[in-house]
Amino acid sequence: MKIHEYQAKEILRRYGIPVQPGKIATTPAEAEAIAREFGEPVVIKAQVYVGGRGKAGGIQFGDTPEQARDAASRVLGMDIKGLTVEKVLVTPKIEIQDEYYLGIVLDRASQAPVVMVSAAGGVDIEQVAEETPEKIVKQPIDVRWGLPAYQARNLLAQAGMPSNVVAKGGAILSALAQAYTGSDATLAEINPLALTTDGQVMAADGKILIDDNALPRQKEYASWAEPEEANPLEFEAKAEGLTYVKLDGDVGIIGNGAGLVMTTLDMVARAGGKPANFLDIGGGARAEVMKKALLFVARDPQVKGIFVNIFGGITRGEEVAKGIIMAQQELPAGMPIVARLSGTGAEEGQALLANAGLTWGADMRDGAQKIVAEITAKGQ
Amino acid sequence: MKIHEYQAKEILRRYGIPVQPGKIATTPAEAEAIAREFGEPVVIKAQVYVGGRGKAGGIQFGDTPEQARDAASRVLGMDIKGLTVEKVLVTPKIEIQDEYYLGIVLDRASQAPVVMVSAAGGVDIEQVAEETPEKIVKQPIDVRWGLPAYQARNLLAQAGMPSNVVAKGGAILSALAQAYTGSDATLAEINPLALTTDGQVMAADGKILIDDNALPRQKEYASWAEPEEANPLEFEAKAEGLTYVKLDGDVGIIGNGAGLVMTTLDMVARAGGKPANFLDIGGGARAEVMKKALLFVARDPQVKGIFVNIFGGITRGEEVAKGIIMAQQELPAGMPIVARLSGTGAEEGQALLANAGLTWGADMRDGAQKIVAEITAKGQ
Amino acid sequence: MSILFDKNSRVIVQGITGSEGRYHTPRMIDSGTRIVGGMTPGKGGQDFQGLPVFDTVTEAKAKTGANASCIFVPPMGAADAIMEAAAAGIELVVCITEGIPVNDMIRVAAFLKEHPTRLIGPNCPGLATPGTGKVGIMPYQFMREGNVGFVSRSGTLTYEVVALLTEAGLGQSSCIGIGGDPIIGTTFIDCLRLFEADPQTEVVVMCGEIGGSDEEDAAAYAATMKKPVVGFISGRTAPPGKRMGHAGAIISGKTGTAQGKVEALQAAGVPVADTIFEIPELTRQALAKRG
Amino acid sequence: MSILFDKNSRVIVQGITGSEGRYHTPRMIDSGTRIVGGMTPGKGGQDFQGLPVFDTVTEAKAKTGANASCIFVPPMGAADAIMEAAAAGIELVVCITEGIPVNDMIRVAAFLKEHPTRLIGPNCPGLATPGTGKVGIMPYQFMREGNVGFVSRSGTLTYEVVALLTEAGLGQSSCIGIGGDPIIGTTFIDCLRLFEADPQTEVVVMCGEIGGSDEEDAAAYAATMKKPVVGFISGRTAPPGKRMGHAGAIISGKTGTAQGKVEALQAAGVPVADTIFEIPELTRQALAKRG
Repeated sequence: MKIHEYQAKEILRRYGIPVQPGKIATTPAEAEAIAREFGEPVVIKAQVYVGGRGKAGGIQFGDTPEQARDAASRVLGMDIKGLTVEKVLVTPKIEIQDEYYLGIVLDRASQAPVVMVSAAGGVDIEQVAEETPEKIVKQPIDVRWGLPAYQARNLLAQAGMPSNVVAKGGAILSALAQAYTGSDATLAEINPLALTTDGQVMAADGKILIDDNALPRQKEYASWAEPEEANPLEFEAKAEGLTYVKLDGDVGIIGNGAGLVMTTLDMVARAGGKPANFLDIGGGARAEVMKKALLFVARDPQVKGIFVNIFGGITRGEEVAKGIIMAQQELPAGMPIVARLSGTGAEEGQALLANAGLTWGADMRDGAQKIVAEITAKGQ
Repeated sequence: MKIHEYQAKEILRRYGIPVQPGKIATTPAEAEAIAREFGEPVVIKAQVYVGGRGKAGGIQFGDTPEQARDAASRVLGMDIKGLTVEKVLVTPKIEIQDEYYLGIVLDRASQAPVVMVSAAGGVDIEQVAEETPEKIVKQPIDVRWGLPAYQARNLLAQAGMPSNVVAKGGAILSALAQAYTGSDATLAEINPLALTTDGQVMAADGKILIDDNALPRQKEYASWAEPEEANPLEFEAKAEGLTYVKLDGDVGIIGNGAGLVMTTLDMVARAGGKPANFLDIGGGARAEVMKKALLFVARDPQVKGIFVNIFGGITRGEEVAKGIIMAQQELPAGMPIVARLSGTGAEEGQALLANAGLTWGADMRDGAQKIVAEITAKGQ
Repeated sequence: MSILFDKNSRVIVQGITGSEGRYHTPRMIDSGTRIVGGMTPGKGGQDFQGLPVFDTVTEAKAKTGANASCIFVPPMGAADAIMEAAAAGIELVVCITEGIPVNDMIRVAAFLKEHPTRLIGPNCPGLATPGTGKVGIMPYQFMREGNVGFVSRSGTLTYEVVALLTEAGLGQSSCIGIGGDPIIGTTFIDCLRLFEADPQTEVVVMCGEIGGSDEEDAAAYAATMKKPVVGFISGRTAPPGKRMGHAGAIISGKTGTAQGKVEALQAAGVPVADTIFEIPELTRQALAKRG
Repeated sequence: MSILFDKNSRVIVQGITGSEGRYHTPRMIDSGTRIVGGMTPGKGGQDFQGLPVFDTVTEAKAKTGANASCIFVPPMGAADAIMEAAAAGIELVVCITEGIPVNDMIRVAAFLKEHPTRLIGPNCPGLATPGTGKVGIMPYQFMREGNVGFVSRSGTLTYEVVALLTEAGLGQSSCIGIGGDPIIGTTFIDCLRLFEADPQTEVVVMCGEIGGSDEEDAAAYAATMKKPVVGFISGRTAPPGKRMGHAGAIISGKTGTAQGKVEALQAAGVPVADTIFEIPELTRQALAKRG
């Protein structure tokens, strides 16, 4: 789950990491009032679920409350990579002398969170990783011990940070590791970790991703979830227990099991079609779920037809067929649907579909070819 | 640091352990109001820093608010092992079907917290430990892993608890281990863990001791510290950075280092005296600290003379001597003081004492004999 | 012979009284698996369809001689269940549960470094040895005993491919679904090693997918194997996975794409099927070449 | 010879720029100890009286070849400092710091099971090898080189007894203050083993005190030693320690009393001094008996 910078900073603050105070504004007037309250020059930072906002102009400065209002009016409503900025973080400006990078991310290979630090922090960290990987120091965390402060200091020293930053940043990095585990993060980043001209070390920006699987026990953070403007369907699908990813094509795809759905996408592409989405109904889905999934996929205006590909194990073919027949009443008239059922309950399901006059595929390839053909025929 | 039952229960509650709601009353009227608020039969429990309050009558029941007031008026002001009851916990009464014991305590031998559980809980658990030790299951916690729920369940099963208690109590014991570490406890006990007649499992009483050394990072719990009525001097001494334990005799004892002070007690006892206290001024104490320590010891009305025994390492003899001379002005007239200084600065210190007409001992034994003799002489 | 699971396996079901456990336990028994008991804390002393239910794995093992476990415990308790089985000395643990928090699995992974238990999964369909039985939720009816070792990251795709193999007359020695989570107990390379050592297995079919680098690691090992391996990678048309911030980009670099995995397998001499429908033919060819 | 600390020891001071570090470092140097540098995070690159100061122990070790460390870091950072030294491969760590939270020390104790480092303390005066130097805060001027191994739980009591031994002409091979905290790195029994193996040591004086069961454990070992041991227990007139609830009573049972410790030592054939003043005479007798 994504959260905003201001929320990530709130988590960092709870773990004792120095962060500038900050407040959220949704109007220029609010931004002005907040700037007046701080009584010092502020930064106005767009709060959107996407990187690269600085380069897009989503970070602006205001030395006076009036300038803060103007800056906020420029940033609010701005479009950043397809997302409209609806709120900004107003926070006192700091004088940065140097920028460092601290990150912790789940690493499959080491089966542990891996700490990454670099003295070359800031917006170009990925370029650093690509061009001069030796400037990034990496180390997996031994979860039995966490990341003791000494180990954090060792990493910063190894990355060549100055003594002051090693000492203060070590405590910050160790706390970041606690925040990572404590908030069930899969990513926790401070970039930049700022050394200010007056010798303070603080998190000038923060990014945290929270493990969706852990949301049941991270109730407060779970309540921070917001629909992503660019992907309202994905957000809704998650709430319904479906895994949905929007793609660019016109063939809606529904299947059970991520591997099977991915293979179905491949098969549709091979048959000359362009998948409109990825939708996994999971295991053991009942008719109601299948109906919901179909209506869901059809809400994408690009979708011209839907391929349902189910291999029955726990999921039963007749349930799937019933769901399709139920959905059909509510789907746009003439929307082609091809279903392919295999495994448990396949025969019963196929019989139901045949009775309802619905098309079904002999196998995954046959089904893929049929849906592509029906869509093509309809388009001509 | 000791805390009260209601505070221990507040900690347990924070870690998700089921505990009855409860409120503190300092007057019978308050107890009545709380009982009325709960609207059900309540228990009135004396909150004192001492065990055995049940047998002393410090736990009483009130089925109606009026009865609760009467019960509170019986308990408030009661003397339990020398302590006056100043507040009571008012909490809804539960119907207990069975009582179990869960405890976690620091164990020097295993260098770890040790979990102890028994199906024979309740007030007589120490007797169980003595007479039927096999009824108590013990296991050190591997701090790298904490106490996972499965391990907690294994212990309860091993102790012969019924299935329902194994399941619910396992979660409670695992949470208790988290509370132990999270609150920097040296002891965390639930006794009894109650199985109610309606099948709930909950902490009916709780006891937690917090590590004094950890108080700087346990700021909230540190703020819960209260003077112990029976030992106001010990409480004050701690606040002043001195380690003071009140004893029964009349010879005040001051030394540097716990081992040396203990040996000094032994030496005074051997010389025929009875130590009035244990006071360790720690290492490197300055004149001011020594003065404070002397005035402190003299506040005990039983004290008839004071023996100061210092071996100078970091502590310097002349500082000690200066402190004694400073204190002398403010001590009760004629209070005998014998000082014995050895090690760093001993000669300078002895010279200062001699100038001030104060007695000093050649060694620890000589000093002990001198103070006992002076007190005896004065008493005759 | 087979890998991981054979006639000597005595299996308990953790979470036997939950809805998944209740549904799948009889199906495992039907497949021939020797289920010796179940475990659900708080239900000790009850029985489930004649099987004894215990409060702890330790007790279940002591009373039944179990050496394997199948876990259907809900996600928030599943990591604890795995550790319980490992601490009790269960040799093979198959965890079906989907949705375990990844930090729990990180703890489990570290815990298993100190315990000799082999974990399959989590978030997997389990494993099956046709002719002997299954541990998990694979539809057993599509399997036939034979000499093809099968390993896959996904569930339903496994069933598809196994059904194709069976239809083509290619029986299986063992079928393993290793699971799709970021942290899993047994990886492709582990399974390849086991199949390489298994006398019954003569060829291995390995179905990977985008993400991670397990397929690349397995490819490097496959190049050294005596037995042939046939590969398939799903997700060629999937969108690039959502990146986890800068750190995700830095840690994963350019690994994890379908293209990269296919190339790694081909470079190791592993033929890679374009669609699942070519898998039986490639398998037959590999067997033919072998002798 | 000596135990733990000798002419080859190269010592760094962790917390060298703090008030304790500043005070005691010159005194260690005066005693002959080879202090090769110091470490304080945030002060790397500075120097302290000509000694280089580093940000990390790893760097200090790499640059100075240190194999021992003396820790004066304040209580809340001291456990981290011990783990840092151990992780950097420092062989001997002497932690003087008093007031470390006990749960921190429990972590350290578990950490040290995975590292070969020897820890002395915490909350101890350190150790000294007369003629070579000291690591810690013992007043070195009262020591003389000799054949008595000395080990004690307490600080100032150590100085008293060592001074008595020296006055009586009984020099010391090494003097160790193991510290009075509930969790310590090196116990009496560890020191007895080291003294038993040290060619220079001919008799061991051991000063225990009430609480815990280290003295009882050491007594059992002393009974098996070739070298004689002389004992002393302080706290005979101390009040019984405040019990830690029921659990404290259950775990400690009847151990930890002065009486129990004296009896355990005597049962092991260890003469126990009534007061510290008898220690030199008992030591002399033990040496005489020995040969």
